[in-house]
Amino acid sequence: MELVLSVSIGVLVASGVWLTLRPRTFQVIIGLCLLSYGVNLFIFAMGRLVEGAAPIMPKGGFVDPDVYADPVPQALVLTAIVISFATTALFLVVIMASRGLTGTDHVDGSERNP
Amino acid sequence: MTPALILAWVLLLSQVCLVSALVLASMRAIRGPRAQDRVTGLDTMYVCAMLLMVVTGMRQGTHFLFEAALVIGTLGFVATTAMAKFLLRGEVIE
Amino acid sequence: MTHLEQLPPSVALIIAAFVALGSILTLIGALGLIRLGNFYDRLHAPTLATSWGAGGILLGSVMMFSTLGSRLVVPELFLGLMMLVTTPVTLMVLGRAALHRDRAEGRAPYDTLPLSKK
Amino acid sequence: MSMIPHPVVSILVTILWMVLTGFSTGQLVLGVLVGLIAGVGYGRLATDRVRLRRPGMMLRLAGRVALDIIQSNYNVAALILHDRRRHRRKSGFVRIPLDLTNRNALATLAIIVTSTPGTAWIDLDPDDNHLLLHVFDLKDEDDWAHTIKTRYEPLLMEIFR
Amino acid sequence: MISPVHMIVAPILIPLVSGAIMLLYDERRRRLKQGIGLASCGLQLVVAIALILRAKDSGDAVSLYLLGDWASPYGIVLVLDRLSAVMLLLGSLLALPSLLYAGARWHRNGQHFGPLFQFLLMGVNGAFLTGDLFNLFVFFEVMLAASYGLLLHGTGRARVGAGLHYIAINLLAAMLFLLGVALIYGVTGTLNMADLATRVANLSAADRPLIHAAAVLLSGAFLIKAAMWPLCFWLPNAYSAAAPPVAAVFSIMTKVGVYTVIRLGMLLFGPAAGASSGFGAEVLVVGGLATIVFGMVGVLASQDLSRMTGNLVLVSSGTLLSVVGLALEYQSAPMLSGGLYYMFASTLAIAALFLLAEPIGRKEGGIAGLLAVTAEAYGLDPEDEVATGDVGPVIPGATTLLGIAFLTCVMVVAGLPPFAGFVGKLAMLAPAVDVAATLPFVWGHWLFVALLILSGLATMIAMVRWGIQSLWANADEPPLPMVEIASVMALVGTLVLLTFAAEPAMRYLDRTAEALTQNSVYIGKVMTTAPTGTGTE
Amino acid sequence: MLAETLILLLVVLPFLGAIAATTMPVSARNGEVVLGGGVMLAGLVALAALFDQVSDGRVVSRTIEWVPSIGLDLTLRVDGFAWLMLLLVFGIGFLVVIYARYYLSPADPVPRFYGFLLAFAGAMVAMLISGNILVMVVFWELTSVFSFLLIGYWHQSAGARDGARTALIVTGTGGMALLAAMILLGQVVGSYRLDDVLAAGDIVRAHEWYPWILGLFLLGAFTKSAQVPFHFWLPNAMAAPTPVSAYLHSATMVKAGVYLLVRFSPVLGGTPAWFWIVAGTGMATLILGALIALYRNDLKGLLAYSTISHLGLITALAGIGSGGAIVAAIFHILNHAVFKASLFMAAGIIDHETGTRDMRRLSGLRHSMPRTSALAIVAAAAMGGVPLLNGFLSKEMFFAEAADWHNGTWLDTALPYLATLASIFSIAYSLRFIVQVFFGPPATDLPKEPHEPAAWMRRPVELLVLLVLLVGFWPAAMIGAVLQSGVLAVLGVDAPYYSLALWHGFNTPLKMSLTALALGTVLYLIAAPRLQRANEAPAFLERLSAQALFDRLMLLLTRKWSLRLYRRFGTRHLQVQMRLVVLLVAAGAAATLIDATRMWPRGLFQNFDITFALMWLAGCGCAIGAAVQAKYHRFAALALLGGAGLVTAATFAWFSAPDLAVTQLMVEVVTTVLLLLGLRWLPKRSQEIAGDRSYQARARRAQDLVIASVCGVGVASLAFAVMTVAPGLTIGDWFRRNAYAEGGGTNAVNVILVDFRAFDTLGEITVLGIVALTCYALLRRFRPAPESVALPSQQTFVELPPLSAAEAECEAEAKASKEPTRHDVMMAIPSVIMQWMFPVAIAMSAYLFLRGHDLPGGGFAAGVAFAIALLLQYLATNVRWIESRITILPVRWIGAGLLFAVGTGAGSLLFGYPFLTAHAQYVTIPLIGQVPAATALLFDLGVFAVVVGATVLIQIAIAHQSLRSARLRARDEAEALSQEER
Ligand code: NA
Ligand code: NA
Repeated sequence: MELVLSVSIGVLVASGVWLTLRPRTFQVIIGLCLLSYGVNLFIFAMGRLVEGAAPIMPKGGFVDPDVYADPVPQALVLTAIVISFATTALFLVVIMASRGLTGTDHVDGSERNP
Repeated sequence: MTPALILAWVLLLSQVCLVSALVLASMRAIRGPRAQDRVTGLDTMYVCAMLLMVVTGMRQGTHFLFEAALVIGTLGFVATTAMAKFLLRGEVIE
Repeated sequence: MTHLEQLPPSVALIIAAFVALGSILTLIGALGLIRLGNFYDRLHAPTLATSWGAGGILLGSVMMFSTLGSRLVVPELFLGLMMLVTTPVTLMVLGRAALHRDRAEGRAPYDTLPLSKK
Repeated sequence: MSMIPHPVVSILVTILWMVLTGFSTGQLVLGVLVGLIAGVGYGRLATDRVRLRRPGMMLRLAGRVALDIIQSNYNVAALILHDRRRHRRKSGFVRIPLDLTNRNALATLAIIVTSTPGTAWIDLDPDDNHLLLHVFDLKDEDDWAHTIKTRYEPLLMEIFR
Repeated sequence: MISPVHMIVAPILIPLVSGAIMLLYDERRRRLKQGIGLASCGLQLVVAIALILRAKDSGDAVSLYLLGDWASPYGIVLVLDRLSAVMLLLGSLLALPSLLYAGARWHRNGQHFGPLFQFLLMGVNGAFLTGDLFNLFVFFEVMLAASYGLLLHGTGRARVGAGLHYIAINLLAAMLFLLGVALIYGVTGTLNMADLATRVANLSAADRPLIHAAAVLLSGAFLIKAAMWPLCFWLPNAYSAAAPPVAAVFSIMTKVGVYTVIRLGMLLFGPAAGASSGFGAEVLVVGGLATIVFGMVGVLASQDLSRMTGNLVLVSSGTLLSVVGLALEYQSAPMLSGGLYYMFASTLAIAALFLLAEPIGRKEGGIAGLLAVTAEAYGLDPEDEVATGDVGPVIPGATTLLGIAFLTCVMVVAGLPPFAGFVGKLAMLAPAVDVAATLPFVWGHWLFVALLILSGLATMIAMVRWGIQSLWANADEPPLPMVEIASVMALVGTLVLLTFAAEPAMRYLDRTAEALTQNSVYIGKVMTTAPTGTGTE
Repeated sequence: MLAETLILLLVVLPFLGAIAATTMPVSARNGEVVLGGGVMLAGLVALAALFDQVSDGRVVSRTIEWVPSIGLDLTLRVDGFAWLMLLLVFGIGFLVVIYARYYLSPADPVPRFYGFLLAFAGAMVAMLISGNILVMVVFWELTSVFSFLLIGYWHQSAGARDGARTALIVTGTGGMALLAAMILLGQVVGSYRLDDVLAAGDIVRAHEWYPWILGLFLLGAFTKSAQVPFHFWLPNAMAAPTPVSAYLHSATMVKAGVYLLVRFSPVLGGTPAWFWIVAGTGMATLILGALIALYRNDLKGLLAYSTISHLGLITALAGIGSGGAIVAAIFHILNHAVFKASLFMAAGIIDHETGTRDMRRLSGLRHSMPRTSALAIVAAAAMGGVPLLNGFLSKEMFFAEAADWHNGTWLDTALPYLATLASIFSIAYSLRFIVQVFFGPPATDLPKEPHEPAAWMRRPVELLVLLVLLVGFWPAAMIGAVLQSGVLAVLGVDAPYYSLALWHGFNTPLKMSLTALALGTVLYLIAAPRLQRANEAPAFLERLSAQALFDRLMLLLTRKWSLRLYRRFGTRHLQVQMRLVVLLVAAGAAATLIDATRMWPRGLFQNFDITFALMWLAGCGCAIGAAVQAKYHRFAALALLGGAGLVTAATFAWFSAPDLAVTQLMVEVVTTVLLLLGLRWLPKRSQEIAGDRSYQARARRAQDLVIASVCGVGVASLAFAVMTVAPGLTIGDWFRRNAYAEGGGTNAVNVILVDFRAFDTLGEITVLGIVALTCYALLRRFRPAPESVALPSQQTFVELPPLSAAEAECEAEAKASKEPTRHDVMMAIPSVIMQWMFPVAIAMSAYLFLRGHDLPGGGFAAGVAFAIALLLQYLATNVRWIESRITILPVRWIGAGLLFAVGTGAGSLLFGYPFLTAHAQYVTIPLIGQVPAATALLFDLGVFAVVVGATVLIQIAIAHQSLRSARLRARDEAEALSQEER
């Protein structure tokens, strides 16, 4: 599991990074989305992987923390998801505006001079 | 072989089936060739993932994954429908 | 003792049957998605998964959790209904879009031509 | 605007709520509340009242559809698995004239047709109310027209009258 | 009666509430919104002063606020110490004049200026106050999100182009931040900065490299914000493209980056950090010095004031980063206090220069020129109003006033006596030489001394050249609304005040710096403060 | 006590005067004179009162604290030498104030002039009497600044602007160097107090930093007093009004440099380095200045170079550094100030009355301006060093030192000859000044008819020339005491014996003087005709002009080099910046991890699960597919992104994070719709991008692929390294234990979000709100690219037959009534089902909201669900149709939601608990049973509102663009139609 998830995080991050280094705005935004998947999974992985142990507690009594997944990374990922959603939306609007104002979808607002 | 064991095996196999279905659907999404094929692929991926969550929940004996499945089942179609509408009309909201 | 062992054997077997049916149908649907030759044919493949594919698995789930919790747990039915209702929306729009695109590119399937009434 | 613009919708939502959350008094109260809100929400969008009649017919329809779906599941699954002999199967479009005009009924028909493996609702011609259907295994066009017109349409016309 | 203890959370809540209230009114109620905004900024200033006094008076000068009344390493805590109090004061000192200035015309140049401005302040203040690493991320994002909006305020090609780069880079930075925080949690199991500091000190040898890697990831995020070369190229473009009041208030944002570097650097890698002590100090020194050089070259190479000022931001950042690096490396508090003083002065002056750029530039084209700049924004929408017309009373003798303000600011940023900039530079130079005298072969200090002086020189050369061209070569009096010059003068006045009050300020900052290098008080306070009661029954 | 008050007064008065002066009305010329003169007179009176207390080497001082913690205190310290300099500042200042009254024209804004002048005087005074070497630098720099402002007084003239800029840059640079020198000096001595520094000469000279201190110090002193090669700013500064030249550029400011040399000669002097640099520079300046002065045609230019030359003389004396030399230096500071100020004023009168300062045009002024001529001739003679005038005396002292003092170097041997040579030149230029301006036939083509100036304009000159004569005749009586106290202040017990007598016999200095006088006259006679036509400098100097060098340096510095460097070490390309960020961080992280044992792979295939691996096979395939397709097939990339997101969500579900799965899925849906909405405005890419297959482009892609892979591997191995080691004690344990007991909810994640760490959530929803507002604001002025304005091609292709006239009418009617149009019919049946889903989705939203605290769900999920429900309705029909039925005010939702969340959190303040303290309880309601009633639920309601508002606002803002662009199209069509009609 750990291996598969690590490799997957790596693939997401690598694709994301590769795309964010590209010159077209849409590539960058897709890249940022992929990157945020990778990062979110990374945060999540920091709580270690547990199957069938959602952090939903019994009502009262002794609670053994080790039986449940760590809720902290999950809470962090939730916040991160929301924030990356918001910023993706904003970035999208900005690339729309940039496309409209410059007539190109190059990140620099003008085509690279050969 | 007890029924419980059989069920365990069936659930495992079911997971394998569903994941294989997911992989096949993703192949359609990746290969295309046309945009509508990709959307069909993605739509199927959604269904497979949803069923996978249900089966995983059954295997793990937890019902907490059901919400995730429910969200896919109820609202997941909005994404693919929007894509389809984009293909149909060139814009999602007119 | 796992939760599966808590199930009565007969129930376990029925659940197994439903789940097996559902997942195999789903797999076949996905297989169709890959194997079928044109888009309109492929359009039919996912419905295998959303009709009895999902139905089998969800019924299995209902049985399992109702038995385990010894009370009726049926939200799966809601989910199944939703699958039934929502999947066609995507497929209808998608089929319409495909037809529209094909027509726009002048490669409409011949047998749809009557629609254009020309 | 009335408090309960769409009783049918509100009741259906309440039932769905109960299905979703479990059957208890508390959930019933909540479900009714949610159902009312949902009804009001629907009322803002749809001006025509949703009417459902003849619960018996509804059950008959449901049974018929369930059976049809089971059967076509088998058919289509088989066809997919044996698709190497592709030449024996011919898929294609069928145009079927419909008498149904109620949009809710039409939508229900669309769901039935599309959810059934092997048939896919593509379009409804607004001018002459012809349905364009894609059929996975098209042996006889009239056969499909017949199925729709006899198996589903009359029931739907009764239910959504 | 609400206890004054809650004043610590006020700098976050005041802007949040006032911003939210503004959203309840539509865009036509601009005057009301501006009024709410000014009231909020004024209140923040009052609170900041009160907090400074509190931090000054209280014995150990660290006050804790347990949000939700949860015990310290678990819940989120706000920590008010001398450093955060100073930063809050700086922020509110910038905010009030900038907002006032915006009231002349800029806030009408687009939508939702008022709320965005308040939310920016909320983010900035939150970043200064929070004692929790992830909460810091959240406030960073609040600040950044608002800054995106403010940068794009008024749109136009330049702003959107710069904004695109700014946002892309900051989104990447946010990813780094998240990776870093997550890694820290994964290894240490905590998010509270003080708790983290104690855990870092006791890390096993196997875990330590991971924490260092996390620190590298985090510093990527912070140093982008603090604009360290070579992560700083977005800054001059973005700041010079932004509307003047926006650029002015942005000058606090690089300081947020610097603040986090100081806070986390001193806390996690201070003298008590065991094997991690002084981690990354060399990078800060080298990067800071490189930033000074780059900013200096940029100031010389720039042709217009806002871009020059943008590069001055780099010089200021570079100076601070190298000071922090040197302080981290040699535990030298005096230099740090000088750096803080310099930061205070240079930030205010830079803000004033951003505000000045536009009225002085107006000499060349007048209102028409202003319109030409933003004309591309007015195209499509008939409902869009053109931001001209009523700008309030215009004052005579504009050139003289602008000249005085400009010269004062130049003297501050160049470190020319007698203003605060000089005092700040001196307060860094003397200890730097001091350290260099006691330790042989410390090239970092000598280089720092040389660059500090050279950068002042370059600033003077470039700014004087520009000022002469713009203020002296053109005989026209620019139209200068009272509100605009009043806000500039408020900043200049603050600078003068800072010069006169240099001694109390330096004494306060000396203690600030000492507390930073001796972080046990901070950690102890955070780890021992108990909740007021049980939050639940 | 009185003395201490007086010295404070000396500093404060001019500054107060300056403030008062600037506040006077623009035309208050007389008022300004009274004010300025009053200040100067008061200064003189105070000086007079102080003299007794500083005369025999005593010092009066007083300390005012400024920033003692960094050694900055305003120690005011007056000794004989400072007193002597102050005499110049106030004395000549007094005369200049009066002179300027008549010099300035009524059009000149006098408040600014007098304000700056008095402020300069204040800075100068403060510099002279500051007993703290850092504060000395402070005021030193201030004199530069005020000098800058005064030179630029007539800023309409380009010359004034250039002159001011050059002066500030050169002297300001020197000032910075001086600051560095003083800091080092203070470090070496251990104190910034002047007294301590002056007493620590031996320590300083022995210190390893001495060369640095000396170099920086001299840079400061030389730039200020215009020593070669930094002299060029002074002639340019002549663009200043003449009173300024007379005051700053002859008598006071330029003397600050030599003042400093003399003052610090006991500390830094006496070493070979000092001698060679200071005396060498001084001599070079002396000779070059005199030589160039000879060539200048401009009266003020001549005087400026003469000033440079005389400053060189004083510098040379300081360089020699013997007791006699110091005496001569101090004496010459005084003498030069007196005759040069009078000459400048005279030149100003000539300029004022004739309209020109060009010696080639001036001639025979003795006829029209006899009194002025007489005065100027006497002063010029003193400048040339003619006997019986004050300049002669100090020059003789210099000659004596040059001839008598020895240290055995070649420079020492050459000194007498060089001094004589310089004197020859100075005689020649003085003669040129006298002969060409005042003698010869009266000039005919002057801009103005020359006549004597107003009497009061001449009075200052008269007074100064009187001093020239009096000092020349009775030096000891006139100036002996002052000079003696100055010398004592500098040299203390080492002060030499000297005589101020007129006649010392026919000695070497006199011989040198006479030789110079004779040869100078001869030189003038030979050179005069050529000088009329020559350039303004000797040819070799013209080529080697420091001014040209400076200008070139500035150009290179501020244009070429800086721009080149800036471009070389900076970039404006986003790609490069992103690459740098990634590379730097990756390299830094790699460096820290290089020997991390925990990073070594172990247990690779533990817990390997084939299904999970297969799932990620699909996920990774989608991710890589998206990366490949994003350039040319955006839609495909979008679909594949959805696939990757789906697998991510499934992973969350798999590993016990149902809340994450739910949220991720819903956000996924909204993001997809958003990106689709955006795609509308990024037209389909039908052509290949130019150069996309070029070698460079491929190389860039490959390079980035390597970088990206490194990052991927790095993050993956970090994740693996952490995941495979069990966590220690985390704060998560506490949350798990206390979620129910303390937080009152069973869903620990939700309890964290709305209670334990609700502050994060508050920030998070604020971010969402902010972003929505920004999107909205930006889109209000969105301008689509021209090719995007058109209707999408899908809609221009009509598969249905053209409308008949009647049908078209129906269509128009339908549009007007906001009913679905014929085009909407394509979506007719699907949209019915979508409408059915509205109540269901509302129920879903309620379901997710109510379950949140105990089970997966929560305010955020509910909000997004609700937003999706609305979105679906937009999808089903169109904007106008929906908005005519449902009124949503998303901005208010955001505002209200934020206020609600804050309000809930602030409620606890009323009960004395900190912000966001939650109160949780299960309430038993009849029929329903136990219901969780936590304030956290209310907080979640705020979250819900913000999420709905923000999500809807963003989507709608983008969606509205289609509407706007339709309006735009309609307008364009109407315009095209009306043009056709025309
Ligand atoms: Na679906
Ligand atoms: Na079907």
